Amino acid sequence: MAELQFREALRDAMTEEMERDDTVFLMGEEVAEYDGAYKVSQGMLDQFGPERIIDTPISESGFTGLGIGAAIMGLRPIIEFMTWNFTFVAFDQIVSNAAKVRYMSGGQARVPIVMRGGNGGAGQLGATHSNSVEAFYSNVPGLKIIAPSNPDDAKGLLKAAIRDDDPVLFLESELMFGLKGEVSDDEDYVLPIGKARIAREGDDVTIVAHSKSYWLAMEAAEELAKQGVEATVIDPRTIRPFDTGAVIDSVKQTNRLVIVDESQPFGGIASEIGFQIQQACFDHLDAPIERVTAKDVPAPYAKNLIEAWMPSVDDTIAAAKRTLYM
Amino acid sequence: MAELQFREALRDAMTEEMERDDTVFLMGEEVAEYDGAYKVSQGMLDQFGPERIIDTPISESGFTGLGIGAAIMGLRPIIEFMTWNFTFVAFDQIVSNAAKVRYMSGGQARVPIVMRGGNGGAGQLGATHSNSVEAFYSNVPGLKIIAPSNPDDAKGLLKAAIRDDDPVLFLESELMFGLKGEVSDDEDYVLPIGKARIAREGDDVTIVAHSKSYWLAMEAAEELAKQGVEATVIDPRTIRPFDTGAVIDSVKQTNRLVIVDESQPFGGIASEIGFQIQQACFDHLDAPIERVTAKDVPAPYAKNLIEAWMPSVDDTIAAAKRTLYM
Amino acid sequence: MAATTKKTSAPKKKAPAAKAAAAKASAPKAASGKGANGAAGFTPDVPDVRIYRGSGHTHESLGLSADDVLAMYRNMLLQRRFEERAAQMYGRQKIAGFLHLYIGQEAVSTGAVWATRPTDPIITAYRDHGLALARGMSSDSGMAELFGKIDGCSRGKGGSMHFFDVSKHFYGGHGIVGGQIPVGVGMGFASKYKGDGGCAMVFFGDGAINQGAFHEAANLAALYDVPVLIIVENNEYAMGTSVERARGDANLYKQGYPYGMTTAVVDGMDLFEVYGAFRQLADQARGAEDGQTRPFFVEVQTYRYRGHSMSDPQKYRTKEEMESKKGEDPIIRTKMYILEHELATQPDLDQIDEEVKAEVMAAVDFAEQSPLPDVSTMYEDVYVQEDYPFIA
Amino acid sequence: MAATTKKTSAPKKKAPAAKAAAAKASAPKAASGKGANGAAGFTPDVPDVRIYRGSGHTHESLGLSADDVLAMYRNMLLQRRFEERAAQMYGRQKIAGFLHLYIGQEAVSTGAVWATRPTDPIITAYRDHGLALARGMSSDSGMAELFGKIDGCSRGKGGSMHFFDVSKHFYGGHGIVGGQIPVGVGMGFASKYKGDGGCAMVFFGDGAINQGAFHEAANLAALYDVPVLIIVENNEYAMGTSVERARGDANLYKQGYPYGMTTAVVDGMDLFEVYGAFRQLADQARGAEDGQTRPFFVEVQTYRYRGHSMSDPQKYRTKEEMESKKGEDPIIRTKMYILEHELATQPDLDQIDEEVKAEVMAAVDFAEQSPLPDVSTMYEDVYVQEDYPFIA
Ligand SMILES: Cc1ncc(C[n+]2csc(CCOP(=O)(O)OP(=O)(O)O)c2C)c(N)n1
Ligand SMILES: Cc1ncc(C[n+]2csc(CCOP(=O)(O)OP(=O)(O)O)c2C)c(N)n1
Ligand SMILES: [Mg+2]
Ligand SMILES: [Mg+2]
Repeated sequence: MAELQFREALRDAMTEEMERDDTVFLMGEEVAEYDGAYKVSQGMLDQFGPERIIDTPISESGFTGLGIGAAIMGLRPIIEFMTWNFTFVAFDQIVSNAAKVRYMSGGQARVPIVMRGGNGGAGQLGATHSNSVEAFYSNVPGLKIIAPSNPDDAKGLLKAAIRDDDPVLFLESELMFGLKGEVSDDEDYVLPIGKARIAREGDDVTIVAHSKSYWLAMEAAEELAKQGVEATVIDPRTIRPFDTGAVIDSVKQTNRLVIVDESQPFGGIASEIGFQIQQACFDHLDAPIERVTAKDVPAPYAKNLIEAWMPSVDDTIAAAKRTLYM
Repeated sequence: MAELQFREALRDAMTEEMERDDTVFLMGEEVAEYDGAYKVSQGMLDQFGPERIIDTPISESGFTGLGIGAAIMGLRPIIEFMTWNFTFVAFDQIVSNAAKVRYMSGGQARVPIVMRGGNGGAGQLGATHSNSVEAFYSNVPGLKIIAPSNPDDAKGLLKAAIRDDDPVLFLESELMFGLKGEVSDDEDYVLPIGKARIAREGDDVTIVAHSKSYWLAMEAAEELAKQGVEATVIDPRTIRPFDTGAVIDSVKQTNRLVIVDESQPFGGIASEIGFQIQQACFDHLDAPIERVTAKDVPAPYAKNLIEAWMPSVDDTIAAAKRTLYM
Repeated sequence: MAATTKKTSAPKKKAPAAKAAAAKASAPKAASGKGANGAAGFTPDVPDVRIYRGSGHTHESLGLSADDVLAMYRNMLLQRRFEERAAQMYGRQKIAGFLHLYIGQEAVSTGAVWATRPTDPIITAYRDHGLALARGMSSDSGMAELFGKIDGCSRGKGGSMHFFDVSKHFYGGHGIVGGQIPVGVGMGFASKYKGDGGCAMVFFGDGAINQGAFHEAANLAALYDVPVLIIVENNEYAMGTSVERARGDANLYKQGYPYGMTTAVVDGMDLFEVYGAFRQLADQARGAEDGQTRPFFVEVQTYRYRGHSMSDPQKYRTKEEMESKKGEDPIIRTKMYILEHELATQPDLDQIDEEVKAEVMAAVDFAEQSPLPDVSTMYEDVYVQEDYPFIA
Repeated sequence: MAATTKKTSAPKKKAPAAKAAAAKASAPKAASGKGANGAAGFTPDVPDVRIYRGSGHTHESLGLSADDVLAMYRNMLLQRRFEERAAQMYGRQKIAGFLHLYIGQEAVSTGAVWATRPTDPIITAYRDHGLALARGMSSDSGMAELFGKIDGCSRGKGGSMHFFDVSKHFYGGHGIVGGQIPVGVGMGFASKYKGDGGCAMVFFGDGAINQGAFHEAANLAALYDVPVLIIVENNEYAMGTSVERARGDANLYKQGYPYGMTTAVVDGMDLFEVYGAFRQLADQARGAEDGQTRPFFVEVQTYRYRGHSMSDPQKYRTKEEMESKKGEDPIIRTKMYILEHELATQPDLDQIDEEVKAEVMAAVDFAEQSPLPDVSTMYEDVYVQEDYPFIA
């Protein structure tokens, strides 16, 4: 095990896959000469040259579509978005092309593309720059969506994503790029897409949380433990396909569920997980399922407002307690 | 009351509002000289002239943004999309601009724009042309979303939408444009945004369904009645803000809920309604909440496949029966 | 061969460039560099436009044999008869959804396909039957797709707007106006990346040029020297909207200029003109002459004889206009050429017509008899991974 | 006044046109109309480009008084000092998020605002402080916004990237690259619709021109004869990407041509040049001369002295380049002009500098003392309707 930053784990994943497979290339704004807006691709231009580490103009729709075409022709593009906020101008390419071309062609075409970049709130950036896109893209069959919370998962899952033959959306976080963690140094470390990770076990309540929210959930669980409440924390890691089974198994034991997700609430993935679990665990639930999300307004800029807007450890503790009628 | 087609009700609403307010104009592909791709705007060019009924190039992002700018300057644009499928190329304008400009300006700007067009499945059109966009747009605070099921609601709500000072997305259906119904001939018929309509009352199960799905629900309810099951059918009419109160009141009586929605299931509005109700009615629910949606795959073309893909009366009956353990 | 006005293109720096030498010198100020004293000293670049029209080609000058010409003729006729029959079947409700006929534009598909390699990827919009058949899709699988049957080219999943035949390097059939343009550029990009000498062709309509995706993709193609032909089939209308009513300037040839791309304007009603143009353009794009790949922006001027789709009253154009265009029918023109140059006799051509009709009738039978897809197939082809977990 | 090469623009048909006369005649075939025999007979339209550079303006030739010039100078300085101080406050973590400085580009904002009417709507990207201050936003409300306080111009909701002052007809401050371009065209459209004689100005960067939204909006502006200036502030870089590395052709002036729009190329480091250009262009756009509204595509050639945002190591350009650009500093140039023409003395200018510094320091104090927004305000300004039901 080596301790790596999240960005380094991503870089290692890309680098290893590019070394083993010539068809993998990286394309996006500032990925090459600038070494990446968030330095994820630092040094990769030097290693792989401008044919494989490719700077683009600010044309997300154009280069996403370009990546899709290249993927259909057998390449394995990694498209970096500076953040997922900027994919709204490429929405049609992702939803109408990446997700549907295989189906519409009756299985003739495959689209082995990875799209990746920072997602969700990233501090005081205002409403245009604080979107969580899970709700938008997870609604779309044909896509797979991964959102890891730590460097180890990031590496193993990004390698899996690059090798996957279907379009994979990989959600990172600007605020986590510097996060350090132990990363496996197995020679070929690939994790399965669609498998949740049970991060902590407890009998009183189940908390599901991915990406940044995972850390809130863990902090809340520690705090709850001090108050005598033992929580199971599940990091789904993959949003689509969602590992419902793992949550069901846990809720059958704890009888209580809280979902933490920093997306907007209405039709977000917290609702989806909640819906599936109320169906699967109807007889096991001892309390309504709770969700902790961003507030249902656009993201504000002011420090105190954006803090109040984001889901918090306190919100999570309060929600868990509500499920326990505490 | 006059019997009108859905398209006529929409046309009357637009015409009346354009007669009473010079700042209202209609813009979109083929709305003027072609009389509308689905003849919604038939004759309006003749009445209002080319300054107010305006044909556009196929530039959804461009003319949506243009409408937003015009709205900020005090006009009241109605933007017709040939269908909502084609708004994916205008996604950023809707999500980043229409929805957020008011908030980001601290309330200085207002965006009184209506965007309207056909939504959802419309027969054998394949995956690019069968999207239901509720899940995408209802996630976004700042937008209002209306999806009426009959000509009367269409007229009253479209007039309300045009007068509303906020951006309103108005979801119609190609398959319903010819649907006839009685329409109020009140001189100024405006319905409130955000109020559900209880279409049918029954004590055994509550079915929530909007737009085309409403008719499935009604058919299913009639069939269920023959089998001794009396359903309450609620047409929410507005998706955002959602009239949760109306559903809560009903579920407290029926103790059972089925949501019919032809969107893709994952994180769709059926999940949202289900989530809210499991929270609000936890102690009242006698069975898991059921949803009936499109299948979780892209829309196929073949007749039998697209029929199987869409939610059906049979699916709805079966779901209602499951809630009754029948 | 068409006269060409090739000029040295403006110097530019590739995006994947060496890190050190960021010689940003003069380009953005080029306009000013020419002279310090305003417009007097400034001359804008001359647009680089090649015209492929009235070139006076013969099949011999193009290196085509009589058999080649007859094969092309036969294929054009196949496209025509296939669609006429499809329209009939649509009337009989054997075919549903939208059906957009290519009738009138067959010289474009045929000339383009014959002039290029069978492995050069092709991608187009929903008006896709002509190009698919030209590229060798069988009428059987095309017709079965229209009927929504399991033997259709897309297993009944795509329908008219989403024809695919990857074995023939035909990549659809795309329903969102303009959405295929970046994808097509990506196909050319893949050729350059692999160095396989391919040249992609992406087709779209005069309406689609007004999508942002066109602009972004064209610039990327130019920036990366992608071997791709970016082809607008200007059939004068996007649904009921003429080019004049959709553009600040109706001269589409201008749209290559800002990207520093050479534009070709091609007479799309003349099979040989299309063939000659595409052969030259595709070969130059793939770098066959100088080893340098590059894109071209190609405006093919053609005409759609039928309505936009099956439900179009066509009030936006006059009978006179349509009559006058009938005189340019690419199939009749080719037929005349064949007879004049005695490449075949009228009975030979009648024979071809019979064959084609029979092939199309057989395709209808095939489509009729092909089974509907099993409902279980609805869950297939979403992902490559077969055990992908669904929620039903 | 700049020399101009005005030419008659190509005839075109408006979209809102009389139903009957769909004279689709020749435009799409214009390329061929000129001659039946290929390129020989075809001459493409000459791009219509006006250069506003080296015109040798004086304030008198532009009709500006000494006071006007001093007011402009003062405002440029205010923009500069405001941002220098903001950068400092960013370092002290009083300001968070992204902060993009306009330093170096002040002649553009100032010349454009002074040359146009206070009611002409302005919209721009996230690099928005300069234009906001030029348009009369108070330093207090600007600085308070940066501090995220309730007295900020956007009530602390927008931050640096989303400045708004609707009372001054300043409509943001937009964070998505290129997203404001169609909105700006819509603002001009509203002026035409209302017939109020306004001319909208939409500013964006050289990177934003590569967004599809630009292409769509520019064509719409041209098609509808919208009174709008579509202004690319070419500061040579989009983050670390120079124009050459982002474009098939780095000559941005070419981008007006396909829409049949006149392009203006303006020296953005020269206050008088900007003023002269914008006065002429805005008045022609609003139809002040001939009653005909029209758009212009304007490339303003400028330079950004600071990094893209506060975290930019700027390895993409050389020290030499930056040094050489310092000589063009628009504030220094204006100062030199003032002294040379004796519009003010050095002590006068020092006095202005002191005033400006004091104003900015007062703004910092104001921002410090302004309260944080109450958390309840988070739920305000989402909808106009006040009783809108939220789920918390
Ligand atoms: C983004 C988008 N907007 C609108 C439509 C509806 N639509 C389908 S075809 C068409 C006209 C396209 O015209 P053109 O590009 O000239 O192609 P042609 O039909 O003439 O082949 C329109 C508006 C669509 N499919 N996609
Ligand atoms: C659609 C979109 N893509 C990417 C970004 C990230 N981004 C912010 S500014 C910028 C560079 C823009 O450069 P330019 O348009 O030249 O404006 P300048 O910063 O030079 O004023 C980028 C890539 C964004 N905000 N929006
Ligand atoms: Mg067309
Ligand atoms: Mg720039």
